[in-house]
Amino acid sequence: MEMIKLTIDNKIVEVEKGTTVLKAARKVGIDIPTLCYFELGDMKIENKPGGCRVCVVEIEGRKNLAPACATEAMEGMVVDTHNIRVLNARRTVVELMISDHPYDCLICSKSGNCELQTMAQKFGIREIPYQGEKSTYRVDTSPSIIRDVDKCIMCRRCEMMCNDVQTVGALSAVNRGFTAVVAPAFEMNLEKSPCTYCGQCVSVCPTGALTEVDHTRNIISALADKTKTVIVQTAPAVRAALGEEFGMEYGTLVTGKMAAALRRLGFKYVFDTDFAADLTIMEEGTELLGRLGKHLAGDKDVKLPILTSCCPGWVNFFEHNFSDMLDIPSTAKSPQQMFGAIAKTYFADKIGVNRKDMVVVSIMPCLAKKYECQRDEFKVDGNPDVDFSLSTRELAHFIKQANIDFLNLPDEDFDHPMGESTGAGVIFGNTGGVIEAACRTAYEIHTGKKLEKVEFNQLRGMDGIRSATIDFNGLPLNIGIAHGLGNARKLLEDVRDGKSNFHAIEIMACPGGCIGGGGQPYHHGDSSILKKRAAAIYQEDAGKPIRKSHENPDIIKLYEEFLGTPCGEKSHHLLHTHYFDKSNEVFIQE
Amino acid sequence: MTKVKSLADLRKMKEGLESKLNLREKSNNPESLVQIRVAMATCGIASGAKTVMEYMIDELEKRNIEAVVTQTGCMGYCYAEPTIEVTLPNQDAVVFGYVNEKKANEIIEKYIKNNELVDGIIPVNYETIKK
Amino acid sequence: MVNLKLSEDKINQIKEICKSFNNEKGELINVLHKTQTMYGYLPAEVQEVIARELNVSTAHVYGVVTFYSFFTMIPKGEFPISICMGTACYVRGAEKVLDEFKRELKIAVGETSKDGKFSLSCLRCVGACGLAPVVLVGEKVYGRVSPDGVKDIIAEYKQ
Amino acid sequence: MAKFKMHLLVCGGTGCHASLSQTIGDNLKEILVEKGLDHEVQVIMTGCFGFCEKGPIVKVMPDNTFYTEVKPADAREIIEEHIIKGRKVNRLLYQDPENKEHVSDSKHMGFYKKQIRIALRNCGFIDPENIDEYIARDGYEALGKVLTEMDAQQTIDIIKKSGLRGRGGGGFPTGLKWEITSKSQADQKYVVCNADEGDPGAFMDRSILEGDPHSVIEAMAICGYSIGGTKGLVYIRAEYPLAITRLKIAIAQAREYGLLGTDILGSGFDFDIELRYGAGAFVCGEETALIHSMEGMRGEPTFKPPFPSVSGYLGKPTNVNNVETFASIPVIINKGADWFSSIGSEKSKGTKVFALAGKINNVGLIEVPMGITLREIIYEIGGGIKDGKKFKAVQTGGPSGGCLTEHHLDTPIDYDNLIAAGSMMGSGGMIVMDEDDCMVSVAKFYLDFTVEESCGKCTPCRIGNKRLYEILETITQGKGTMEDLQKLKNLSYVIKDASLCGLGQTSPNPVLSTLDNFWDEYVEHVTVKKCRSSQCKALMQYIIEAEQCVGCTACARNCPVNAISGERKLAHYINQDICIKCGACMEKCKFNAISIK
Repeated sequence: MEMIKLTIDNKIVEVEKGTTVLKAARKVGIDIPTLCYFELGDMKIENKPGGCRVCVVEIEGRKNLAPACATEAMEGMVVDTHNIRVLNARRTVVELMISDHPYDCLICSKSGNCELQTMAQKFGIREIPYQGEKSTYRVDTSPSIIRDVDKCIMCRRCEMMCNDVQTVGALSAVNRGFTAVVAPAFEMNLEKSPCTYCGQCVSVCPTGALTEVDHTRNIISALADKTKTVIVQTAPAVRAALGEEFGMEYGTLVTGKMAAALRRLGFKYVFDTDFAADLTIMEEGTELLGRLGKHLAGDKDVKLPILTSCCPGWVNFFEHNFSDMLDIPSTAKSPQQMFGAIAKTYFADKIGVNRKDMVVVSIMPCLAKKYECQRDEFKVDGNPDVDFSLSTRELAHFIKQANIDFLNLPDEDFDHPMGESTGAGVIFGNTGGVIEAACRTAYEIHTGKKLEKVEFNQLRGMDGIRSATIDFNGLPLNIGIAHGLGNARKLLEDVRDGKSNFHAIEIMACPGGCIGGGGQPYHHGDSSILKKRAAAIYQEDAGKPIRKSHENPDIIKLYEEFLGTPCGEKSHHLLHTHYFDKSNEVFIQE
Repeated sequence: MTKVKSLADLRKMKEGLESKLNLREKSNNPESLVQIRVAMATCGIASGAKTVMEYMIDELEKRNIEAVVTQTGCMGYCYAEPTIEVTLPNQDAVVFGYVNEKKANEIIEKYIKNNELVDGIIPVNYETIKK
Repeated sequence: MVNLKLSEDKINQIKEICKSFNNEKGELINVLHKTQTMYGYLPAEVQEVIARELNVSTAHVYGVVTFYSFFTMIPKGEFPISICMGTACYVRGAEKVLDEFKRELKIAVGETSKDGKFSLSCLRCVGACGLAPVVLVGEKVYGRVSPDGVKDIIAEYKQ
Repeated sequence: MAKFKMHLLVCGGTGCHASLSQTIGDNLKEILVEKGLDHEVQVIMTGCFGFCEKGPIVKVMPDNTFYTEVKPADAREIIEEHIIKGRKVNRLLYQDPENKEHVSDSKHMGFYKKQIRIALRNCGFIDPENIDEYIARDGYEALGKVLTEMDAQQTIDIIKKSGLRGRGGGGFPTGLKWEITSKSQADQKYVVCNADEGDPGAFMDRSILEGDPHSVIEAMAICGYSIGGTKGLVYIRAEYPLAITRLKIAIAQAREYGLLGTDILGSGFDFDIELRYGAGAFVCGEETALIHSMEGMRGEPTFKPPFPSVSGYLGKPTNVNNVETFASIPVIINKGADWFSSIGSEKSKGTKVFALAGKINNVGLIEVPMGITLREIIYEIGGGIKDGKKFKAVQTGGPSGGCLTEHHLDTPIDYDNLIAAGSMMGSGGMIVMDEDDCMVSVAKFYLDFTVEESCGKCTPCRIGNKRLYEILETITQGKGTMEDLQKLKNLSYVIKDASLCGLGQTSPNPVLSTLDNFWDEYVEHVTVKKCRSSQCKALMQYIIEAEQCVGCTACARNCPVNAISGERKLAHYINQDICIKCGACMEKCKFNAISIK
């Protein structure tokens, strides 16, 4: 690789040709503030429209200031990152942004995590010299996401995520000049757009323009209602990230403290979605083997590959974009919904509570789950299986609100019976985890042999699209994995074109899987955080005494006492679902 | 329409087309050319000015003389119609009266080609013509 | 297909337009031009169809439509009136002419009169600076328009 | 073929077209048929003559008579008097504004005297819809020469040596641009002609495309050969229907003759041209924005480098030049680099086309050698300021440029001098302003344009220009302070320094140059709340002169807001706090007692 030398703030820096000035500066510890720039290096995600102009620097011999994020470092370049000219421009740019931004920091849900706020603090901005017209847009509330576009600074990160990474195409820059803003077509409600609620726009938004719908208050009311039995389930990825909100090291597992905190918040039963994940494996694994067997036997009506269906963002995506292939995904419900269905039947019976008096809350790393639990097919007589879904971030706020000293909580266990889980359930939180968990079970059931090594390392990693062939005792099983909907689209288009030879594909809407979900603590573009969370998940798996779903004793008991056999009649009724053609669901303005 | 196949073709084509624009080309720079004005008011036309003009245009071209032939109004010498005014480069204009094709031929051959004066010059006050 | 409030005929016409540009994404602007020439404006339904045909998101089409001032989602009046706001026209009093039109028609720029007869818009230089200030009604050009002349121009089309 | 003895050239440029020149042409033809002269006299619709102020123009060849402000009804008189009887129609001749004499030959008009027509060489001379006429004027000779006698580098060298610089505004050396593109390696390269002329008040590109479309086509093919590209795209404003039609005809004719297509002139070189339409976005004049627009996207610029010469349309090396630049190319090839560089100033060679407009007698399109002074343009070509008013400023470069004043009248005009004077060449709009123009309002006018046309991608341009506009608005409302003037300056500098593209980087120029040159006027607006040109309505005061007022009460009765008080038969008084400055009182006063202060 060709190396070049340049001078930044009198320091000589040697970098590879093609490196930007920003990265060259960071290499020698010179911090250049950025706002629109966004990078998730390991996912090959980069946003550098060069639009905010906060990162401008002076380059000798150039007439104008140059954006460090988009300027390639050149041999012999002399860069000054903080002289008066640069600082004045930077400050003025931030002042201008704030001049078209509401001053409601005190009550903004992004307060403390807002990058514009940080910038204003950093520059010590105490007054705005340029006053004038402010943008006013109506606030758009969807089941999962709130758009408060007055706070949009046109960094275009959400647009990049929605289009380039996720290929959802719900958002685009619209209008121009002062009125330019990012919005769905016809500035209609997100709910009417092809939005999948994956929440990646929210997780990259530097300000409070895109945030989640907060359900904390509904839960407080439920908890205060003496007639209600409020139970909670927590998804695998939550435990690997919640600690971040309390200043803990990235990748710290807080499973025990989380259970303790939930109990102190007043939840009657603290359960684990991992239990439902194990249940999912039982159903989905059985379905896989069934379809595989029929397919191999030459039944042309049975299609392969089978697609995982536990990610609601992904379900929304294929309902919108691949409505011609609705028979391909597994019919198994997601763990959240399986949990709800079992909680409000099996468990409710067990403790003698009417389903109407039971409130099921889920803690999810995800925003699409908020929408999923409100879908009509997951309700019985209007009563949803899962009543409310909170994001990891909302839970952290809730804990802080309740004055719970999270750091000093003791570790506690989940309740039984729906708190028992295996390592297979935990790894659902990582990309590749669901399919790995399925392989652990399917292998043993299909071959009748015991797995010597439960880790399938060939299924792990952060590449957007991965594939592996697993030897099922002579049967080579081709497995595909995609995370990020853009990658999913590529795999699915191959399937549609008949170019795919996969037997099973795991898809997660969010880059990294659930650990990078739209409801997780903000990572501000630091992809090392995602890696640490992933490592924590695998660490929890490794530490579990039982690591295969079909060995979970409470799952075995559930089938014995209640469900019968996987994919049996009762399962079919409670644990499986069907999909809708949403390609028709396009809103036309009057 | 046939395609132009080479630069040589293009140039040949151009030669053929040039004449169509000659009229405009020349009149853009009349000072350097022979200028001939034919009086074409009612009296002139009645006495055959039009024929003379056509003759001049055709003959000058045949004889490869770069000239601009224009028409003008009555020059005031109605008694001597058809009249033409010839201006050679850098010379004063000369007006000839009673011009017919024969006379025109003489004017071209003698005056225009060799700057020899011929019969029939009308002594004039040029101011009146210039207007 | 989408449930559109468009006749089958219209949808087919739009499809034909897209097809004439090989359903190429890159031809979006040409497609929009041609469609707008046909319908006079680009309502949401039409944009939906175009998005589908060119295989781009509707948000993208809308983003493009709202970027270019030539495209409109509001039907123009029977006689669209445009006032040139080029510099030459401006210094020769185009603003006053515009004000007079606003007053006479009781509409703002970008609006269409209630009877659907007139709509008012501003144009960038039409290049007839010699005639400044310039007003266009449809394709007809009125040069050296004074505020006093505004009534007469409107009257021409009032019947 | 009929041999015509006379040609009637009728201007078909947009300005004249708007004044019914087509009807004039039709009438002329009809009457010629009626008189049986249609085989002797030919009527030709041409491109713009440039003298738009006096349009429509009809030129009679060969006697070089230049008729101005012709109306369709004048056709009969022109034919019956001039063509048949040989008497010029005096009333249609141009009248010299000074000695009031009728001038029939355009060469003797001040408007044309100082002009050198290179880019406009064929405009108003040939029929733009007839390729034969273009060929007769050495058309496609340059392409032929290049294809058969020269290699790419030799061609580039001629352009480099000629010193031709981009006529679209920036003034980047054209030959160098070609060279960079030619050196970029790729399987396909593109030649793009930027015809998205968007400066309000500039229309030179349109006139060239309307008057001489083949010159652009020929030049694009030459460029393609030089850079190694076989595809050309013209990005043209949809608002230019006439130019689009003519260009389409020209492309079809060139294809028919094999001057576009495969194996052009037997050289083995292929080249063809497609049209792409702009849709009303000024920023698309910026080359990266233009390219995105051609790709069917929002016309937002991207940061350079990479330059289009390296990565442009569809990611391929793309050479973007504007219309006027291209139109100059064939002549340079034919007449040589030395000939071209002998015209103009030291660093700016050749000629520049300007659209002269505003408060000037001769509005029109002019082509002058670089290095000519403003004085020559305004007073000799432009015939001075309209209505004998006092010259105040001339704005060049449109929304990216600035205002030049009396002090600059004798500055030779070229790229570098204009930038040094705080303006820029831009595409060539030149708007003359007189004492009645308020410079704060002029700056506001341009900022209004920029705010309207900003793409919104970068903060300084999106919000900064809006704030600049608002401050200017405050000042013209009479609510400005000295501090506002300081804010204007700081904000302008930051917008210039930190904006993403050329549009933003130059958008504060109208503010900065008026602040520099008309500081007093700004100060007057904010301190004594006075607009010396009486343009700022809020700063105007209607005053009743007590001596003249007879107390008829007409004003008070007509005031819509009851701002006027006074006893009958006694002098009246206007309460300035209530007055909305509608002017109704002044209109009604029969005694001229009311004036604007």
